[in-house]
Amino acid sequence: MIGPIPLSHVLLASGALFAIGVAGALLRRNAIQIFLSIELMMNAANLALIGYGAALGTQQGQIIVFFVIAIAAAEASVGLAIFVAIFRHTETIDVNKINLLKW
Amino acid sequence: MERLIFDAAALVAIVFAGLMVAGRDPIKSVLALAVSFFALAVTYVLLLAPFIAALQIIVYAGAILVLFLFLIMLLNVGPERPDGVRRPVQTFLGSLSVVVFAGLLLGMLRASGARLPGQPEAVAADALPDPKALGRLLFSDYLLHFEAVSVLLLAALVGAFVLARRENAQ
Amino acid sequence: MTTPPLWLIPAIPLVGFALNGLLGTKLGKSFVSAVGVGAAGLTTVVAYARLIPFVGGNHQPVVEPVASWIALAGLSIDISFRLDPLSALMLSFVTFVAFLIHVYSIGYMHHEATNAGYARFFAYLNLFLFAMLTLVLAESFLLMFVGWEGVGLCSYLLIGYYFEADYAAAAGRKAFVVNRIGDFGFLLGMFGLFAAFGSLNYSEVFWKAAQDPARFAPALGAICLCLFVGAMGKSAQVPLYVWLPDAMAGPTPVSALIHAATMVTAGVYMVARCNVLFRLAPEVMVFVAAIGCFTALFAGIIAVAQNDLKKVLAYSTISQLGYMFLACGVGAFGVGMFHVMTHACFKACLFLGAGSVMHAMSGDLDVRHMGGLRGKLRITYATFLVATLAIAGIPPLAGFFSKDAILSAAFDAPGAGKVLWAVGLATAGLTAFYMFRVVSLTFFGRFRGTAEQAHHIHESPSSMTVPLIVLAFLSIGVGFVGLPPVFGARADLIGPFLAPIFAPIAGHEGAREALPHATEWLLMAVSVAVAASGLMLAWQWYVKQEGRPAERLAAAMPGVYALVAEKFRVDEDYDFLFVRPFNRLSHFLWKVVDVLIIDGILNASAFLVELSGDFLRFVQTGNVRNYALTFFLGLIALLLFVAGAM
Amino acid sequence: MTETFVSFTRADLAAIAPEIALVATGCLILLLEAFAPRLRRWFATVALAGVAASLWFLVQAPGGTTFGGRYETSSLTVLMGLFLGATAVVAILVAKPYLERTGEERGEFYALLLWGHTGVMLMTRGLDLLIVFIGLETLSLAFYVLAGFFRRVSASSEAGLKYFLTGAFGSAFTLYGIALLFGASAGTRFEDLSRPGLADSTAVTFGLLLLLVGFGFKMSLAPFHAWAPDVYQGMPTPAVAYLSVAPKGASVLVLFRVFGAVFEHGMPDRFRTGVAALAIFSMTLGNVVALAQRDAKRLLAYSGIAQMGYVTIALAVFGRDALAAVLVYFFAYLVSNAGAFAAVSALYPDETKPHPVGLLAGAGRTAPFPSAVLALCLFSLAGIPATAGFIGKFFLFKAALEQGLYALAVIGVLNSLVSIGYYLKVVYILYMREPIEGEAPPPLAPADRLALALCGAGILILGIFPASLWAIARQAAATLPLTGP
Repeated sequence: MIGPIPLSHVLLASGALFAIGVAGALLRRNAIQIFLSIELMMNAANLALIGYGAALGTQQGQIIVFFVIAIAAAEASVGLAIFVAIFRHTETIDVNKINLLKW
Repeated sequence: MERLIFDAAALVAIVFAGLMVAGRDPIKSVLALAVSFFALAVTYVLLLAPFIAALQIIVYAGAILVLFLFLIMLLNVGPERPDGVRRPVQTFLGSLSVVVFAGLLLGMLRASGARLPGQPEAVAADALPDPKALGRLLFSDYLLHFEAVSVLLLAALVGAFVLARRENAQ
Repeated sequence: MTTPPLWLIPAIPLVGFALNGLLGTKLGKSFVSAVGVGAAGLTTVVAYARLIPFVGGNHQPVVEPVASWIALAGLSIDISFRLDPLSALMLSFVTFVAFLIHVYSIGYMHHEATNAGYARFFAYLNLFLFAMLTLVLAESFLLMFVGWEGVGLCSYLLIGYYFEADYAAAAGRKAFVVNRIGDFGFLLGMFGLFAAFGSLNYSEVFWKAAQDPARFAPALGAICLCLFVGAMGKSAQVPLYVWLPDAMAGPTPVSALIHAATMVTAGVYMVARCNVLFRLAPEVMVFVAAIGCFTALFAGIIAVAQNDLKKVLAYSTISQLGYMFLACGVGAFGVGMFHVMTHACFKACLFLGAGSVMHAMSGDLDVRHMGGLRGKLRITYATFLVATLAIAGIPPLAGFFSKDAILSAAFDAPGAGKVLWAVGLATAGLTAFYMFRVVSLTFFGRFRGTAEQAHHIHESPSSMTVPLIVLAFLSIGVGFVGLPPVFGARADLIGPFLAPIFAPIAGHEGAREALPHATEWLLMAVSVAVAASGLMLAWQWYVKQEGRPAERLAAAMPGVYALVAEKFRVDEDYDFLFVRPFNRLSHFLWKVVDVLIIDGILNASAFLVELSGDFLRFVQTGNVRNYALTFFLGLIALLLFVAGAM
Repeated sequence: MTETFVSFTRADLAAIAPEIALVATGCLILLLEAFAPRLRRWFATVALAGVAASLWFLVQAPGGTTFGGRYETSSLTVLMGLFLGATAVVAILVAKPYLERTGEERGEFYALLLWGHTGVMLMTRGLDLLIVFIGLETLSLAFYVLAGFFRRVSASSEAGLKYFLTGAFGSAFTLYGIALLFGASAGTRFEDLSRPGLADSTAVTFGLLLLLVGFGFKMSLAPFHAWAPDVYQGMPTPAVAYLSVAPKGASVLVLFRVFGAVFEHGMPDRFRTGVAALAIFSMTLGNVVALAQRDAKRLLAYSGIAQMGYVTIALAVFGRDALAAVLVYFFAYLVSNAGAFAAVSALYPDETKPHPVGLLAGAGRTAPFPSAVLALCLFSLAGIPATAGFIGKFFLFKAALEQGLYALAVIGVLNSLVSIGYYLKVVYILYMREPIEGEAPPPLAPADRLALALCGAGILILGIFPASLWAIARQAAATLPLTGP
């Protein structure tokens, strides 16, 4: 329990968000939406970390999340640059159409 | 009361996450995700992490998602249109596996959340929402991480520059 | 004179390989020949400098460690070389025959267009010699395996040396698949040995096995079977023999050296080396004998239907290797090794002779296009004839003694020994028959090739004929080291020399009673008679099938032939009753069993692997979502398996 | 409040001096690129000097842990650091002529390579899940960019996109695994994980599997491998030479550390079976698909997938000797695989096009030295005796045999025998085909020659005198508290 909030609620919410993120990453075709889904997965992990940290009575969970946010920002900047670079070649970011490299 | 707010916020986060995934229009997706992130920030406050909640709003919702919006506008990406090629295997296996995975994950989390193996002896001062303590922790135990992440940010910065600058920049 | 260290023997050809490989292209053919042949010659000299005192001395095994290769708490493997009677025997002819074949190659490869190709050929030949000598001199199974893989690699490289890509690629693939099966057996056997004995050094493994046969015997059945599968692959036994006829795509000196005289006998050598283990696994011995016996007959029958000179010799090699395993299988390891040695001499001579014929015929190897070459290729003819007489088992040539020893060992063996003997005898007749068939077709009669070929026919240069002559003399003389016991108790030199290697295991088996002299004489007479009749039958039939009038034949052939023709006149009925069905059987075995079934299975398995590779390749769709999905499915499978059960 | 709460000691500084050297060298090259672009041809030398300095600091650093038990300097990390540094050296040597040929010689390439290398160093030396994760992400971000470095080439951009999307997907799983382990152990250090009862918890098992999958992705272990062939094909070859070797070694070490911390009393059978199944699947799939490959870099990618299958055998064996075998294996893999990519880089004239194996026809004559080294590397990868690859496999299979995992060893051997097929196919094309007209390999640059010579010599030296490396590896492996021999 974290105050009146049961940990299992936190974790279930986190798990649901993670699963939704996976679903988006697997089912969307647009690279941006896939990446948004991956961001959602990382946020789900953040929620779990904060929930655990609070339940365990340590701030380490928050510290981890702090770093994860920094990493996510960095990842986003590189990702967006990659999207721009590929868009210059293919005029699309639909991953179904980006399959020059195969077999 | 707090429990109720938490559940409501979590529900909002989940629903809007679902909308983000379900929508074909990337702009709507970004907006839905922004709502979801706001709701998550609310849960962070309730979980004694106001500092992270602020970061969540400023960095995630504020900076990253706006960047996404900007990019979508820049590249003029429209909604996903059916491309005429059906991919039943990917869709079917993808959905099925997500359902199985969600079942496994939620089952495990429910069981483990009920009995946390950790020990709440250290709960005292450390657990309070105290950014100062957080800062201390950051520069003592997590000093190396802090330094390491600076390398990561540097690499990302240079990398983004390498990839996105104009071709004739040389 | 100080004795040179053993490691020098494989090291010299390795240096030759390095020199030719690195510098050969730049420095021209004479440099390449000097280095290649020089390395082979020098290593022969060094080998004999060790062998002569060893043979003259007390034959105590010598183990010379060179370096520690892998040293672990529970296992230490040294690079060390071993000289004992068995490796001495192999060493004596491997080095010498290899040297002769190197010399021969100078003339044979003279037409090679580029320096690079010429250098590559000699570099590979030296590399092969290095690997073969490592295999022979190794003191541990692991080092032997180094040589084992090395000779296989060189064989693969040399098979594909110059034929056009498709054929050589197919031959290479077949050789590859078959040898993988064999190597897998060998490796499994080695695992088993390591698990059972905790060591891979010969001395330790054999000593432990001989000390406590009861403890190790149960495991040895499986281990020996695995090892023998390895030997079957390398020594081309049914059903793993199919690669050898195709290996004839390589240059002829390679066929002589690798695919007749040395590498293919490595399996026999390995079985003989492990005789302690094999004797503790009697059921595997039976299997060895059966496979050897069957292979001898099977390949002999196929050889009859071949028209390609080198193919005949290839099937003949398989058949003779079967003989050697037959000998090992009945426990006569020494006799098997004796045949390895004599076979190396006469088969190398035959192959080199075939190369000389091929040289003269502008690359044509079809015996139907030859005929009457004896006049133009005098030396080739004479040496080929001597080697043929030797392989046919005509006394007193080398093949006679070793083959006779095998047959009497089989006759003497308990159980189905008489059956093995009978099959062996039939094969001996068959051998004489098909060998004289090719001799008649090649060297006798009228020339059947094109005018251009006829114009071109010439005897080969002396670098090719001298090795032929030397090998022919060896084919005559080398048998005398193993005279049968009827010539006196001390007539047999090789048996007592090898005896320490094959010493009986205490409390395991008793010494066998020697055959009475009268029986031995009888057996000898029977085998000579069978060989002689095979030989004469061949002349007769291949005269008839050429359809030439008898008078012209009689005129063309020497007096011996007329005599033979009168004595063995067979009429059309006999031809109908025996010859045609036999030819059909031969064709059946070749076309259906060999080409269709065994090749088919091997090619199909190779094909299936490639097909599944192709199929899986197409799973790699290039679509990144599919990649994420495979990733995710893998994760779920793991979660379900590992965590799902909790 | 004037007291400082930053805890940073001299020991800490000495411990991270190797990383500082790398980062600083990267920054220096970047500054030179911006302000003195005419010095470009010295960038590779500067980068090599940076790696050398980093190795020097690494060897000099006093042993023990720093940063509150979160960072390790030991014989294990030094040995790993040497392995990583050597990989970086080969990559830089290959990169110089490669970038010159393609007209893309820019300082950012070296800077990103060095920073990525820093990330891998963090992975091997961190005793904390978060440090490892940051290291992993640093590596990933740098190499996402390197994959797409040739912006003019569409294949390169595509490789960047694919690597990025799959990589971020994999990282999210790793992160969730870390979250679960944090929840169970209340900390991020590995030592927090070795708490009694942790191994029996479902959440911990779940977390460990997520980590296994995440690092398996970096190792390109099937079925988490699918990115590798595409990315290797599109990525600049020198970057592949690094990516296909160093992060894999670091990932295996991390898995050994994490599993070693949790499974104090040996790995549970079911877990072991799962890992073994991954090993078998990866080596079989890698080898079978490699048989059907026509592009040299894709072929090497599948070969790498198979090789990681062999390495995973050691993870299933899970003991001190297994770790030592892995260390030896990775040194062998470094010289063989990085050498093979170096040769590929030196043998193909046009980097912007695919690398069909058929184009190597007759290269044995037109470019004898790179061809000979490539052949040697392939023999080594195939595990032909007397090469480094044989030694690596030998110790792996031996470790498996000693733990009674006979089936794994036998399947491994069978696989390595099958693999000779496609390795020899390349050798065959190199030496047995006529050269193609007008497709001569580029002239051999001195840096390429050096890289190839180093790898070739390494293969032979390791293959013939493996004893001392094995002794060092065993000693290094002893620093991990692993159960079993």
